[in-house]
Amino acid sequence: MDVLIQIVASGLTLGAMYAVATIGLSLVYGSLNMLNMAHGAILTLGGYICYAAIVHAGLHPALALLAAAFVCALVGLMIYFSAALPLLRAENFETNIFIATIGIGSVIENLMLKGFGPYPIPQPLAVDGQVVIGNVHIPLQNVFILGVAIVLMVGVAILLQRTSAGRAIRATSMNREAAQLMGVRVGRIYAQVLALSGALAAVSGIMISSIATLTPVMGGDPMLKAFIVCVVAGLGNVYGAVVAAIALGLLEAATQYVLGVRWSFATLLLLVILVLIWRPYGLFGKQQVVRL
Amino acid sequence: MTSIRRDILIGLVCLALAVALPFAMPGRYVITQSTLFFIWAIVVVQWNLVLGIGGIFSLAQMALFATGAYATAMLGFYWKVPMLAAIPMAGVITVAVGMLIGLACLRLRGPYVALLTLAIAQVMYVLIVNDTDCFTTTGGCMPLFGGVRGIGQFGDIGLRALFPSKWYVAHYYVGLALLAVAVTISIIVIRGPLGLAFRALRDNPGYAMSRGISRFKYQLWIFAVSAFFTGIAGGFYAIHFRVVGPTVFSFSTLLFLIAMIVIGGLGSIWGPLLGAAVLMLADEGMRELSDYRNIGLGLLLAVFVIAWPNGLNGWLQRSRASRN
Amino acid sequence: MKRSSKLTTPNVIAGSRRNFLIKGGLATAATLTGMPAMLFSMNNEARAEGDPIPVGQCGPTTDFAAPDGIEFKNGLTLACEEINALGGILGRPLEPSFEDTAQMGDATNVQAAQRLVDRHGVHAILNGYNIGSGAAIQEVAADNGIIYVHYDTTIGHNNLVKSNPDRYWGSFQGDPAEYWYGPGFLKFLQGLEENGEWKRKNNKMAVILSAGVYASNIANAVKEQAKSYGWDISLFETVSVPASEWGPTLAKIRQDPPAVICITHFLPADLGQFALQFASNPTPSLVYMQYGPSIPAFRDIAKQAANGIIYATVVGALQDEIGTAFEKRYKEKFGPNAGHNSGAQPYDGAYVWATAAALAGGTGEPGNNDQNRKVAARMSSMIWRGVTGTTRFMPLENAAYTYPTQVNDSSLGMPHQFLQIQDYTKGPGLIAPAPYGTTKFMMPPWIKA
Amino acid sequence: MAEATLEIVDASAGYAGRIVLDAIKLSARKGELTAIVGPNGHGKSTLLKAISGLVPVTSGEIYLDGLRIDRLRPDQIVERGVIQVPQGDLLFPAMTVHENLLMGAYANSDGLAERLDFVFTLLPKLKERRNQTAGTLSGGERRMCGIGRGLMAGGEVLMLDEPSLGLAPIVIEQIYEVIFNLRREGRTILLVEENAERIAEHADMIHLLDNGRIAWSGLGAELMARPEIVETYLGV
Repeated sequence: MDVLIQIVASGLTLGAMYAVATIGLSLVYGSLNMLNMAHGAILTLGGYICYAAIVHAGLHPALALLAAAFVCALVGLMIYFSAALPLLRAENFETNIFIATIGIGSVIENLMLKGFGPYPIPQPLAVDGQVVIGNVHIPLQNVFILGVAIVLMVGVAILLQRTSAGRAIRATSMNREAAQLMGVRVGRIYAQVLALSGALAAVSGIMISSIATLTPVMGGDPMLKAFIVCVVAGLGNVYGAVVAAIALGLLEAATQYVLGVRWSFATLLLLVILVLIWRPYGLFGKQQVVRL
Repeated sequence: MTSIRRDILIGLVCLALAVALPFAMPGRYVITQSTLFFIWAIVVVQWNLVLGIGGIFSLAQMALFATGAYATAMLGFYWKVPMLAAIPMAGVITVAVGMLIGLACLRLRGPYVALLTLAIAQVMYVLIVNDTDCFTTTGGCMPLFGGVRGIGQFGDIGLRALFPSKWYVAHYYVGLALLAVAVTISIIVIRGPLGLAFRALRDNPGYAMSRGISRFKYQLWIFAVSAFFTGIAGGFYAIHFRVVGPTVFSFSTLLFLIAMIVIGGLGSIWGPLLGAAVLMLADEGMRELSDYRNIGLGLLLAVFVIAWPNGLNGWLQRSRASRN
Repeated sequence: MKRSSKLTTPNVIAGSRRNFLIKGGLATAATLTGMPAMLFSMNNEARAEGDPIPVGQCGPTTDFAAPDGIEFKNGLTLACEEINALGGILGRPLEPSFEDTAQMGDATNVQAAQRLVDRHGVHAILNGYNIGSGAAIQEVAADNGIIYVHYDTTIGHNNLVKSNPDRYWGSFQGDPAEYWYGPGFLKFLQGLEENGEWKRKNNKMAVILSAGVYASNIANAVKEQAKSYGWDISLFETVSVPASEWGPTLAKIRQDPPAVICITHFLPADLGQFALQFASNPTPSLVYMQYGPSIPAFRDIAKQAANGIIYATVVGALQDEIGTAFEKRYKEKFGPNAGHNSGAQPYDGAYVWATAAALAGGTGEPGNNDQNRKVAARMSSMIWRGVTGTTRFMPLENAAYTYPTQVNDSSLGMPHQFLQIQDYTKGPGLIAPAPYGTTKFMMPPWIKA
Repeated sequence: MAEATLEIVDASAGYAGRIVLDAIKLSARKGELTAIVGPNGHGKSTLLKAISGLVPVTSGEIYLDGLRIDRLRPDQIVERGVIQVPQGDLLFPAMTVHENLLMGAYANSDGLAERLDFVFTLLPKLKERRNQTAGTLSGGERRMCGIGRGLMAGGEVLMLDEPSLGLAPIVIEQIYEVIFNLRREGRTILLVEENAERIAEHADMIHLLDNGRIAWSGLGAELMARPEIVETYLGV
């Protein structure tokens, strides 16, 4: 029983970490058909900004979180104006933006290496304490992350479903030209989406670093997992992504216990391959890449 | 001048320059780096066939390269196959793997292909790296695929023994010859019926289908053709470095190579070669920046793509067209 | 040579060399009473003003091992500055160049090393570690007839050199192979039991490793010899990197609590998380971790959970006169958080090589096998007491002896140090082996007597 | 005759170096139904896209109530009340009918409730289907939804791009009934249609577009009286 509780707890923690990393990525893909390879670096940057704001600037953790979200939103905007906007006018947007964001991600990552050094740093924004279920001790931090993932998901869902701006984002993702004919200023929507995904990345970076600690390269793994989640869910499907993230987290924890840790990642990847071959547009995807 | 004649002319000029290089600049560093350039150029020229001509966003090319390298090394290590036989055998094995990957990708489009092929490459990597059980214990614990340490001591093509102090020059010419063949194949594919079929499929899929041009058949063909030389290049890489490790799957190498194609110009004949040359020179030049090297490289990558979204080749063609 | 890093005069040496002798201060006294005095006297009043000698280092200055890679670079930089202040090698100053090996695959390592030779014509490559087979850069050294000193800490080196000593004469492993961590650890446990400092509750030992030559070789060495020390391996689990969520692994441990948990995975951030997650519901087990706890960041992350954790290193700066003086100089130059233990590796390696080269009458450029063979011969015959203890190379294997597992005389082998974090706000205590130990073993707070 | 609402003066437009429209001159007058007819591929849709700002106007001008609009962004043009119902059914397939209609009012949400009522009265089918995903509607329903969405914008000028394309005859009749009703209510409508016969008698003005040029203009009723033109250009 304890083992089961432990696996579920670990699975939910992993799933929550993947989910927070995925939301921003999925949103950007959904609305711009853009695989943002700088997502991992932005996420890490968010973690570092939060750390610096608390430790060096002495800000309250809540303010630090806002500061990180703000800075990363700016980075998102910068990516829009410097890369996405010029590339949207040319052919081969999908491949070009893929390469361009790889370059941008590498710049951000190496600037962090210069600025914050290579040593792992603990994330000061963390919740102390634990809850005990059976004989299993679950750090409150993990529960906190799961909560944040759910809040973010619900927040993004409300934004997308219930607000006019959110509808415009969805409309743009479904049909750019038709959205323009409704009077949607597509450029502004793209800028908003990239800014929003930057802010989401910052929050997820803070959450992930509170468990995995801050290093300049820490974003790579969550980004890879986020891609996997996106594929399983269907690219650009935000709800599907959260559900898939948590399911994959649970699967990973179970594989780690049953088969051994070293097989867990390979199992995830094999699952992705099977899903893609069996359901080419993801478990929750439709024939066309239709989001939400 | 017809385009095919122009291609032959450019090819011969480049070849002549490359043949002369070891005489003009005999420094070892230039030679060994050029050999590496040949190896990567073979890969990008073949990758370009899938990516640029086939329009399939496949990231499996490095996995195919690794397949060739591992097959060569393992044939030599476990079965003592002479390297001159092992490398072509590795090419054939790579073709088989390439066609399997092609089959898996058939129903997918765009970024899903990218993610599927990446997942396949990652599975291969993870399975090799996480294998810590000893398969044999000759020369220490050795997992089946060599684990993290990789496979070494599997043999040589004999050029080191033949030219003890100048073996690297010999390898240079081997690499050059392989590249020349690979480029010839790529010209034949692009200008020939396979290229035509893909152009038809891209420009007017309905019409192409009605004329009996089946995506299925051509997609498999292009995977097979590009896999063969990529596998051979992998084998040569193994020989050249004497060791094959899981770093051939490294994501950064993969990104570096795909950047070559995109920067050079997707789908063109000379673009990927040009891109490979530009990026390898940039990579070399950025070493002068030491700590700022990766920042410089990243900036360069982004700036190139944003400034010339059709690749250097597209840009050159356009500027020539506007002059005429 | 724009790429070679600019060396500054180290602050231990003010102005001329004469000043250095007279008012060198505390650090200088330590430096000059030790082996560096020998190099200094051989240089015989020469000033390091001749043609520079290019030396190189390829190490992971970016990517996941960057914390160590940057310290390796610092270590060699400091060594070169000091050696140059002592007159270089017979009057020729050292000029280091660095190449990044990032993720340290064999191919990358070989290319980086080859580039050092081809571009900079280095006479020696003085590395920290590069994860990989640990048996690839030796080929470059052999092909080019130069000296290669590294701290890869792998049995692969010993096997390679043994297989063809006539080819690999120039390659030296400055520390003992990782293999010795295995028997050394078991011997350490035996010592604790014999001294009555700790008693096993059962015979079970859990071994947790990660993919990689280093971690898996150590784990396999422990597994191989465990029986003869009366241990049963109850869990042998390979984790994949990064490992931030330890729940499933801890569940297995808690289901069947072992007396000892031996973790040979070594990334400090992951180990910090293990400590935290273990501490929330500990089993009465002694916890040993490989390497990671030596990085200060480990203590920052694990906080109280770090107290009681044991780790070991076969190569680390000692907490003695020479070691602490080095630590002081190092931190003055590179900041209070700099990891002098990693920097100590190429630092000692550089001194061993430079001294041997001076004894041999100078270094050789690539291709000058004759001169470099002389240097190698001197290195093989030297017993060098540096900041990490004694460096003495095993004949035909060109790797350092380890004390006490391999030799029982502390002056003839590099100490296999066992350290324990007893108060996470301070540095660790060296608890074994004698005579280097500075603190006594403390029962971890989670084990009730 | 009422004053011109939308006026196109010698406008040329096209995509990257290829001119599709060549010096087009026409106007749509307030409260009238202006039709543009002509064979497929001769620039009818491009004309509407150029008016909406989706295709750049390379020379010439476009005016709305005397104010120049051809240099504006698509969203600014919509804001000024020039609304296009695009060809086919460029609905937002994963949104409900209701959400699609709300998107129609994105640029101008004043009096949303009344407009929604108006659309539901005009197109009662949409009310039934309001919570259904647009992607699951039938062809005719989708077209209705597209028109309803255009009406939600409450614009000055409604431009419809081949609203009958690909529909069954009976559905086409329903659609045109709606459009002609709108005309009777006094809306300004610019309609693109391939089949001239279908609309000739209802249109106030007809322009025949051939190869990117206006080949003939006249009153709606006139066209059918000129069989030689119908034969030459429309191949009926």
